[in-house]
Formats: sequence, structure tokens, C-alpha cells
Amino acid sequence: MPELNLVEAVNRALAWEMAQDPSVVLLGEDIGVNGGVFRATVGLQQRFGAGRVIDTPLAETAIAGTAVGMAAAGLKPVAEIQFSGFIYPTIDHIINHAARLRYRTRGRLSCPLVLRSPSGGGIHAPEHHSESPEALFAHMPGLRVVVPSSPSRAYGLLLAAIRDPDPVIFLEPTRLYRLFKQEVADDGEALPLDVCFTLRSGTDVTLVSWGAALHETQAAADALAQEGVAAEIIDVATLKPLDMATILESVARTGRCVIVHEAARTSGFGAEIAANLAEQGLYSLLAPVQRVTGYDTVMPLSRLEYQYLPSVQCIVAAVRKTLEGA
Amino acid sequence: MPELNLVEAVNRALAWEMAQDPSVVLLGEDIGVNGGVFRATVGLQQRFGAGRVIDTPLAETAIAGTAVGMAAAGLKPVAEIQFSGFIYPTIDHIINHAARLRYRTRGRLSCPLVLRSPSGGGIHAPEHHSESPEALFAHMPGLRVVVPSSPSRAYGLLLAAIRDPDPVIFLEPTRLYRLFKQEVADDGEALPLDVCFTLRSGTDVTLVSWGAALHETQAAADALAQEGVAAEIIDVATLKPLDMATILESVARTGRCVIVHEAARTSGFGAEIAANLAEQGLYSLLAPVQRVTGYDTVMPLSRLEYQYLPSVQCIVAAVRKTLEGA
Amino acid sequence: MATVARFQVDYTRFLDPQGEVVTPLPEFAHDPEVLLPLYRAMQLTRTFDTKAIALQRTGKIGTFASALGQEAIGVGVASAMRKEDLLVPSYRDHAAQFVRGVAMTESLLYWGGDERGSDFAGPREDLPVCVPIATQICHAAGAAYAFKLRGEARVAVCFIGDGGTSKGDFYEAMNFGAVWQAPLVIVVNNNQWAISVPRPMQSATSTLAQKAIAAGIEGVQVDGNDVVAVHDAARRAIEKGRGGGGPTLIEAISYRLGDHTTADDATRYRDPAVVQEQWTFEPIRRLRAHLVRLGAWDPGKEELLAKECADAVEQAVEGYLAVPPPTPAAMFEHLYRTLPPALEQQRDTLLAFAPDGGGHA
Amino acid sequence: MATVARFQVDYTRFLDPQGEVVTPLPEFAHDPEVLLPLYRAMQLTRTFDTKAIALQRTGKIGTFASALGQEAIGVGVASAMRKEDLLVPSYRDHAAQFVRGVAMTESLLYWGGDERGSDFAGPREDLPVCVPIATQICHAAGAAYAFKLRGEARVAVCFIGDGGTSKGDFYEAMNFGAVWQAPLVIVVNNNQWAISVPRPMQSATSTLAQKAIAAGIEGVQVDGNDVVAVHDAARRAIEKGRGGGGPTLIEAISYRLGDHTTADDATRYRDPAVVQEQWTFEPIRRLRAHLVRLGAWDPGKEELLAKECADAVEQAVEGYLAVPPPTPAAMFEHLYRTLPPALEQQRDTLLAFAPDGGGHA
Ligand SMILES: Cc1ncc(C[n+]2csc(CCOP(=O)(O)OP(=O)(O)O)c2C)c(N)n1
Ligand SMILES: Cc1ncc(C[n+]2csc(CCOP(=O)(O)OP(=O)(O)O)c2C)c(N)n1
Ligand SMILES: [Mg+2]
Ligand SMILES: [Mg+2]
Repeated sequence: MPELNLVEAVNRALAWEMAQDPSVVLLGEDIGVNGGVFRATVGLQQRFGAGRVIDTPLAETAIAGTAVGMAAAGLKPVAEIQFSGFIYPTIDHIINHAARLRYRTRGRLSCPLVLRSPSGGGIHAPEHHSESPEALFAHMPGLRVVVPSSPSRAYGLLLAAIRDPDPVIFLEPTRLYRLFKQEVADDGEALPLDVCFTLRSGTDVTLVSWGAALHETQAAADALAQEGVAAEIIDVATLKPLDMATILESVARTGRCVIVHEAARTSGFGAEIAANLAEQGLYSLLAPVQRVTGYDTVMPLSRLEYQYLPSVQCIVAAVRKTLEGA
Repeated sequence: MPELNLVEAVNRALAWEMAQDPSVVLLGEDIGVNGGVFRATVGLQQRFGAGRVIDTPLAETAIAGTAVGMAAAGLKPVAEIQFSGFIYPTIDHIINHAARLRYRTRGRLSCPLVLRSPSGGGIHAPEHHSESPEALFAHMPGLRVVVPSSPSRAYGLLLAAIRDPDPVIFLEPTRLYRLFKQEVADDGEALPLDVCFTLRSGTDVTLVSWGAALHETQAAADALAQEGVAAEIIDVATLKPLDMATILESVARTGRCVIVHEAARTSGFGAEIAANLAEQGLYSLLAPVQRVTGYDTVMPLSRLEYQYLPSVQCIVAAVRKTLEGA
Repeated sequence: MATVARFQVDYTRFLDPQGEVVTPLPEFAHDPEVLLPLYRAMQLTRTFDTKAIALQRTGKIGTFASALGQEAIGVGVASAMRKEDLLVPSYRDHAAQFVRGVAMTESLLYWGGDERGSDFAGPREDLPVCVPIATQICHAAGAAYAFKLRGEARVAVCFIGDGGTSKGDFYEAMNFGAVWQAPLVIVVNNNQWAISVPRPMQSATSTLAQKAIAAGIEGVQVDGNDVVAVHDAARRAIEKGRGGGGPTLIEAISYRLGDHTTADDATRYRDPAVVQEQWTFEPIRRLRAHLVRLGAWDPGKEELLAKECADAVEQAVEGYLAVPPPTPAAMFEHLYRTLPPALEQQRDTLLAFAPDGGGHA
Repeated sequence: MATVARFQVDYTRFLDPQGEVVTPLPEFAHDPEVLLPLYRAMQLTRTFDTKAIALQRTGKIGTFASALGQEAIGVGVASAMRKEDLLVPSYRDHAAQFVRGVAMTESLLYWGGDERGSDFAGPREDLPVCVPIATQICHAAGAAYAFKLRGEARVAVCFIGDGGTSKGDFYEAMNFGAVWQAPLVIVVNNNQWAISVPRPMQSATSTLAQKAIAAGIEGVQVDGNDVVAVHDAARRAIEKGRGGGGPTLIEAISYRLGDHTTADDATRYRDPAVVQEQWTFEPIRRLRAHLVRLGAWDPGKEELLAKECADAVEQAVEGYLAVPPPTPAAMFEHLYRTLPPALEQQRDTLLAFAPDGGGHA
């Protein structure tokens, strides 16, 4: 099995599905000749041609909007937004059209597109390159929102996203693109959408996270293990629709939950999970839920970005706090 | 004191502040000669001139974007987005610029704009005219998000929003525009931002809501009063920054909380409030928190919109459920 | 200083307001077989609009946008399309939709607040009415790209208003279509108003056709009240696109003789006298005069057609009113191809509380 | 058929690549007093760019976008502005910013990942670097409107790239500015590339200046490597705007001689030989030839200037490196004018956990 990092896994998944399904096309800025600014699409235009790997003019609204038209006309477009800070102009077409074309036409038409974008901070990128917009999309009915946290999950979930008959927002943690490699069987096997993945089982506390923050979450769990604290770790993976059952089952056993994400705290997706616990898991909670998140501040420029990102320290401290809870 | 409905109160607040502060300008589609499709700006162009009440071309991105430029250059623009379903193209300028111009320039520049838009359903409007986008904006650091629920609060909060030195998203419940009148002293007195308003005190359960849904929430409280259930009602009013203290204090007394909003449930702003209860109010909760919200479906066309909107029935049932909770 | 580029915008009109031929007619304009269906379609649309407004006034449908005075645009364009072409309409394009085979009952269902109105039995691939202004131009460009990629001889035809040409989507999509040389035709219904905003306040340009120059595509201007000019321009543009000639922008100059929608009161912002005057330019009268000259029309035929249209509309209305209200459960149908388990509980809550199906708007 | 509108795009160049005068020079171009500061500013920018790239390579700043080969655009335009005018830059416009009085140290702070780099001590009202492409054109149009409303004789001048002209914001803002007849000048730095996307793939137009036709404003094309042509066009456009003549679009044709940014490797998508060839058109050489002809320049002066620029840049770098890192608390400063109580707890959490200030990028 090849050892791949996350961005290589994305590239393999795209290549696999393009080879299998001629209706799959890629579009975005600099994805063709240049292979994408992060190289996610490297080699694909040479292999599948400029007709299926489209270097578009510089216009995110039209990238999303033409993708909607392509999908309505029977293609399976996978659009790339170069950096998450430039994804906002796509929202109108995503919420007003992609997410509801099937609904509006009572199933006569549908919109099987995937909107891919690097997401999150931690690579000392310029301004507006380190946003975490997942919660915005998670609020939009009719969408799926997926965030992979490892090369193998990126590969399997992206295949599933492209094959899904409905629109999927696929946010790739920039910080993980080259952070580590993993054996990935490039065999076209998709992973299931709409379910959480339990990465580690534990009995003392449930740590819930997704994307790059799982890296610190796992490091925190390791540190806690030293202190004899057994943390269960859940990778949400598909934020919308949310597999709350897995989280509730875990918290029913541990009685404690710490949610970790990089996006701003207020109305971040951690709120939705904590809210569900307050509604459906209250009687299992032995201590207050803790959210360890990005602050409700502007994502700072690179010099302070690591003060902004949830740190192992903060996660450990939050866990200790829940453990104190009666 | 004049008896005003909500849209008249908005009109009076705009008129008052334009008369006081020459830097206040209004811009939007059909707001001048036509006085706005809901008549919120009626008479203002005649009174203050076409230079300060601007009928713009049809382009929401530029309405928001030029408002940012006006604000950076010392004006206090109050931009109107004609219907909430067309507010999405403004998001890029709001989150990438308006919300962070002060931060990015370390206070050298600022962006005191107000983005007004009718919001929510219930008036049998056409497609895309009944959206509730408050949670999207509540996730954006640097903003204020305000939703009035009565003529007097619309008047006082809009004055406060215009006078606020930072950007404010002001969402006016379309359904309340003409639903009822109220005495409003048109005296230029602003109401405080960043605080909740307790509309009714009660000891058995805390009902938290904002905007039009407060109408059903109050009706539900009346029905419950018949059964001897005393509900406390909190109008959040300013969603961001959130005055959680008032909500926590109330729930500390009642032990039970039902949150009501019209927007889709998942990642709606009710999640943020419930999450805070799970974090900071857990030990006061005698029963699971309940959210009564719009469903995670596309806002339906008019024939089904009242099946979509939170009903008095649903709120009452949710309260009964919390009361059963141990 | 050197001049490096030159452009011009041409305007075409064949029939003047009185129906006189002012430019040598194209072949088809001599043929009643071609013209009579266009005349009928325009009359049908006008009959439908009158009825739809009445239905709104009596609360049987919701807000409605009539095409009064602009019938020649939708009819002239849609009649130049092939069945396999794709229509991407805005909310004022039912004239074109009817020609494409959308049922009037479906249109009433849509404006009556029922999503089933967009589940067209006829043109299964045509896009539904698009309300967010100008976004549909992006969709049309994307569909056109799909046709080109698959080597299908199909053309995407979309409509937009004069106001819509101010929106970024319009320019971005036109530019994409141009770079792709996609089979795309963009028809601007310049009815002089965007609700209360008159055309001169919408853009400082002397024409809207010249906006095509920003994308490097052909832009032409036609008398939008002359169905011959509209049909001729549309046919050229559509066949050019089919032949690989790329996108075309057609500005069809017309006038909105009615209110913006039933929710609007145009007397607030425009002089009724001016509107009255504009009636002399409306499209039906001039085609009728031409047909009479061709010996293909007379008062008797007119009477029969009026009755035929009235009956057809009446039938459509009956069909509409006979449709049982949607069930609340419909809210969770077609949201995704298969409803995710996470949403089942919400659906059950809905069914537990929802009164039976929604009433009329 | 009648032609209802005609347009043309004119191109201006005064100095050819060898510095020969090919068009009668405007008054100012005979005056070394005017030209020498322009020459110095271009040299300073080029010296700064070389140093900034070196700083990035050694990890002292983050990603950086050089203006190599395009110095005449920023310098020619900014030198035509009055102090009270407003500069609305993108991320490649430090040449213009330096002329405006932004300190090189501030520019380094910005690219070094420190927001304090946008708190200009000089031009207090100029907007900070704008990274989201084309959004700044809306901001410039809004500011220009404010100037006009208040009756101030000020002009908003903004920059955008060839790629940026594909984005909706550009067209929407140009249209607003035109309808408002606002004092707005939009300068397109057509450096032929948008990262890896070459100019022809960006738009099917033969010029970018013609995009002005879509808004009904004047659009001109100049040799962007001829600082005389740039300055002349900018001066006309700015004074036209100041005089109430409305917006102007200037397409300045140049070439991006360097990588898109330090994060880019242009050899992946373009032939170095072509780039080499483009060096014969770069702007500094030709102005130098002209200055020599005017008897205002010689190798000795060149040597002095080189040293002066090197010293100035060196000083700026020292200044930059001497700035203590921002404190974590800065994250909660200037977020709102006064921090809402709701955020105090978050700030305290930050201060409890944050290690001391951030290091270099
Ligand atoms: C993006 C967007 N903004 C605002 C509206 C509200 N609105 C509906 S129609 C209209 C005017 C459109 O004018 P025009 O484009 O000329 O088309 P017409 O209605 O005249 O056919 C407006 C502002 C909308 N539907 N979409
Ligand atoms: C809205 C947006 N999309 C994408 C990007 C990423 N990006 C930065 S520069 C660039 C190319 C810009 O090309 P051009 O407009 O020609 O300006 P240049 O860099 O050549 O000066 C892109 C795609 C961005 N900054 N903003
Ligand atoms: Mg119109
Ligand atoms: Mg460029």
C-alpha cells in the first residue's frame, strides 16, 4: 500500500473517480496546468484533459454557479475553492440553489456537486487563507458537510462525497495536507458518510473533534493517558447530517464530553453537539460539557495564529476541569 | 405617543438619526422613490435627498461592498437588503471586511455600518423571501447581530445599531412589520445593545426566543398560564455578543429552558444558547433543554410555511416535556 | 496614441409599432405557418396573466409577476429553441416556458406556493423559475459547458432583466461562457424598470447589449416588441451556439406595462400617462397587423383564438384548484435522495404536530 | 439594422523599450524634477522586493508578492495622486504605497504576519492591503461616493490585476461608480498572469480596458512599463474624477517577471525563455535612457542611488526585526471599539494559556 499524505490521498481519490466516472469534472483556479496551489490536482489535467480539469477565470461565484449548472445538466462537478477565505462568494449558489434544486423540483433535477476547499490555519499563510467555515454550511438544509482528519479518511470520504447524489461541502485541513503519511490502499473503496469514527475508546471522557484539531486532541489524549485518564476520541467526519447517536452512546458511558474545534466559538459547530447533549444526553452528563475552540476574534495573522488555535494544553485543562465536575 | 407598527418604527428611527447625524446615509434597492418594498424608508428620500437615500443598481455584493467603503471613509451607511434570501452575496464583504477592518488596521480605520434586512417567513412571500440567516452572522467575529421583536424595540435597537461604532446586522422580522402597533415615543432614545430583555417573569420555565417567534412564544406562555405554569420569557434581542448572564440567571431560578427560533435547527443560534447551558448552567438544569425550531429542511413555499414555523402547540408541548423531566 | 479595438452595437426591427415592414423580412416572417403559433402564444400568455392577477387578488395564488407587454420576448426566443435545448428562466418568463411545454397549471402551482409546480411534466430538463436575480446565468453557462463537453448539439438559453445586468453573476457567467466558447444565449428583457428603478439609474451605459463587449462576445439589440426581430436574433444566436460559435447576448427592448408584481404599485414611482403611451408599442397589435396584411388573420379568427385561450386558461385554473394541498410530509421529501436517519425524528415531530396540508396561499 | 453605439479603445506609449520617444511627450516628461523621484521610487521598490524575497527565504517574513517588472504602474499612478486622495491597494501595490508614505517597515510587518503593519503612520486614511480579489473596487467606489457627497475634492484610486477583472465585484463596483459619477480611478495591472492562468484564458476580450464599456465609463490602455504613459493617464483620470467627470478604467500592460508570490514556482506553468525576453521591456531601463538623454542621469548618480536604496531598505529591515512580537492580548484589541463583556472570559482564557508573543512567520 502506498504511503500518502492527505493532499496526495485527495489527488488519488479524484484520479480514481475520474477514471471510473466520465461525468466527473474538476474546476477551479490554477487546478490544471499548475495542479492546484496545494498540488491536490497535480497530474490530472495531463491525464484527463483540459475539458475535464478546468482552469477557470478568477471568480468564485461563477465557479459555484456554473458547477450548479453542470450538475443540473448531468455532470458531477468537483469545484475547488483555492483558500477557505474565498469561499464566501459561493454561499449564495450553495444555499439558494445547490442545496435545494432537488427539493424545489420535487426530485426532477438534482445537484450532485462537491465543493472542495482547504480549511483552517496553522501554515503561516497570508491573510484570509486560514478560515474555518464549516459551521456556516452546517446550518444549510440540503447539504452534507464533511471534514477529513487523515489521509485514509480523506481518500474514502472524498470518494463517497463525489458518489453522493447530493451536494457535499468537503473541507480539507490545510495543516494536515503534509503533516503525516499513512498507508492508503488506493482501491476505490469509499468510507461511509453520515457517521462518526471512534478513533480511540476510553471510559473517562469523550473527546469530540474533526479535521486538524483532532491532531491536538489525540496528543492531549496521549498526555492524559500518562495521568491514567482514558479518553475516548470521536472524529465527527460528517458534520451534517450529524451522527449524534455515536456521540450520545459514548457520553452515556463516559459521562463527560469535551468538544474541540478550530473555528470561532460562538455558533461554531461545537455548539450544535453540546446542544444535543443538553437535550438528549443531559442525564448522562456527570460534568459540564467543555468546548475548546478558536476564539471569537478575527483569525490573526501568522505571528499569533498558534495562540489562536486550540492547543494540547487547553484541551488537557478542559478535560481536567470536566473530571473535577461532580 | 404615536402608535406605530414595527416597520413604521424602523422608519422613524432612520428619520431621527438622519436628522441628527449628517453622516448617516441609506442605500439599497427601491428604498428611495418607492420608499422600500416594505415602506421602511418611505418619505426619507423626499426629506433628506437622493444623495443620502440612495436607490442603488441591483447588486447586493456592491451594496455591502460600497457600504464598507463609505464607512471606512467616515459615513455611517445603513444598507437595506430587500429580502433575506438575497443577503448571501453580502457575506464576503461582511465577514472579510466589515467585521475586521478595525482589527486589521489596529483601530486606525473602522466600519460603522448597519446591514438591515427583513427576515423570516409567514407572509406568504415568494421563494427565497423567507430566510432566517441570523446564525450565519452570529458566527462571524467582529459583528453585532440584532433582531427586534416589537415596534419599540425596533426603534430603540436600530438607533443603537446606527450609533454603534462597529458593524451591526439588523434583521427585521417581516411577519411583525404590520402585525401589531405599540406606543413608541419617537424621542431618539436608544435601547442598550448586548443585553437580553426579560419580557415576562416566571418561576417554572425559561422561554428564550427572538424576533417573530416571540409572538408564538408569548401565546404559548399565555396558554401555559391557564394550566398554572408560570413561564419566564427572554427576548435575546442582541444575539451577538450574547448576554448569557441573563439567561443563566433565569434558568438558575426555573431549572428548565425551552429555546424557540424560526431558523433551521442544526447550527441555528439556539444551539449556542443550549451549549452555554450545558457548559455553564448544567447544575441548574432540572430537565433537558428543548429547542423548538424550524426544521432542517428548505423553507417551503407558502402552502406549507405555517407547518414549518414553530407553532404555539409545539412550544407548549416542549414546555410540558421539560416539566415532566425529573 | 493608437486605437487598438473598435466595437459597435446594432439594433434590429422589422415590424414597426403599426406593423409596417421597416426592414426586409427574414424568410420565416412571410410564413403564416410560423407566425400564427407565435401570435397564439403571445395571446395565450396575455390571457393567462390577466387571469393569474385575478387569482392573486382573490387569494387563490400568491405574488405573481406578469409579462404584460413583453410577450414577444419569451415567445420569440423559446420558439427558436429545439426541444433538446435548455431553458433557464427567471420569474417573468412563463411566456417562454409555455412554448417549451410547461403547463399553465404547473405555473399556477408554483405561484400558488406549491413546489410541485416546478416538477414539469413537459420539458423535464429545463430549470425551474429562478428568483435570485442573475444567478441563473451561471447555471446556464455551466449547463452549456456540459453540452459542449459531451459533444451534444444543445444550447442553453437564459433570460435576465435590465436590473439583473448589474449583478456580478451576470458578468462572471458571461465571461466563463465566452472563455469556454460555450453554446449559451443570454436574453436581456429590458423592460425599462427594475421594480422602481428606471433603466438609466441601473447603468450609465447607452445600451445593455454593450455589456457583451466586457466578455468579448457578440451583443445585439432588438426591438423586443417585434416578435420577428426577437425570433430572428434568437435563431441566429442559438444556431451560432449550436455550431460552436460561442455565446451571444441579446438585448430585447420592451416595456413593463404592468406593475412589477401583484405586490407592487407602480403608480408610486412612474407616470401612468407614460405607461399609456407605451401601449402603442406593445407586441401583439403589430404582429396582428402583419398577419392581416399576409391575409392570414381576420376578426373571426381573433374571436375564436380569444375563446380558445380563455378556455385553455380556464381549464388550467380548474386543474390547479383541483390539486390537493401538499402534505406536510412533503417537506422532508426530495430534500436528499434518501432522508438521512438524523432527520427522521424531525419528520416525525412534524407529522405529530402539523395540521393537515396547507391551504391556498 | 442600425448601429446605435460605437466604442473604441486607445493605447498610449511615450517611451519605447529602448527609451526612445515614440509619441510627443507631455510637459512633465521633459522635467527631471518630476522624473527623478519616479525613477528613484521604482528603484527603491525593486531593491525592496529583492530583499523581501530574501527575508522570506530565510523565514523572516511569510509569503510575499513582489512587483518585479511592474514598478512603473504603482509609481506612475501614486505620484499622480494628491495627499488627500485615497489609495485602495491590493497585495501587489507596495510601489504605490511607498510613494504614498507607507513605511517599508510597515509593509514588512504585514507580510511578516503582524497586523500592526496596516496601521500606517503616514497615509492614515488609505485602506490596508486587500487580499480578497476585486473586493477593494467596491470599497473604493463607496469611498468615492462619500467624497462626492461631502463635496470634497478627493479621488479614490484602486488597483486590481488582470485576473481580478473576472470577478463580479469589479463589474458591480464599476457600474455603481459610473451611475454615481463618483471620483473613482480603477487601475488594472495587467501583468499577463493570474498565478498560473495566462491572460487569454482569463477573458476572451482583446483588451481589459474594454470592460469599462460595460459600465459606460472611459477605458484606456497604456504601456504599463512606460512610467510616463502611466503617470500621464493616471493624472488625466484623477483630475477628471476630481472635476466631476466620473470614473476611469486604466489598463496598464506589463508583465510579472517574478513568481506570483514566494509560495509559487512559475517554471511549472511558463517558459523561462519567454520571461527572459520580457526583461527587455521592463520599466526602469527605459526611463533611465530617457533621463540620460535629458542629461539628468549618469553612472555616478546610479551608483549613489543604488546605495541610497540599499541603505533605506536595510534600515527598514532592521526596524522590522526590532519590533517586539505582538502580545496574545492583541487578538482581543481593536476587535470592537470596546470589548463586549461577553468576550472578556475568552480573553482571560487566552492570557492564561498563551505562551508569550508569536515569533517570526
Ligand atoms: C439577488 C436579488 N436581489 C433582489 C431581488 C428582489 N427583486 C425581485 S425582482 C427585482 C427587480 C428585477 O428587475 P429586472 O432585473 O429588470 O427584472 P424585471 O423584474 O424587470 O423583469 C428585485 C430587486 C431578487 N429577486 N434577487
Ligand atoms: C477572491 C479570491 N480568490 C482567490 C484568491 C487567491 N489568489 C491570490 S492572487 C490570485 C491571482 C490574482 O491574479 P491577478 O488578479 O492577475 O493579480 P496578480 O496577482 O497577477 O497581480 C489568486 C487566485 C484571492 N486572493 N482572492
Ligand atoms: Mg426590468
Ligand atoms: Mg495578474
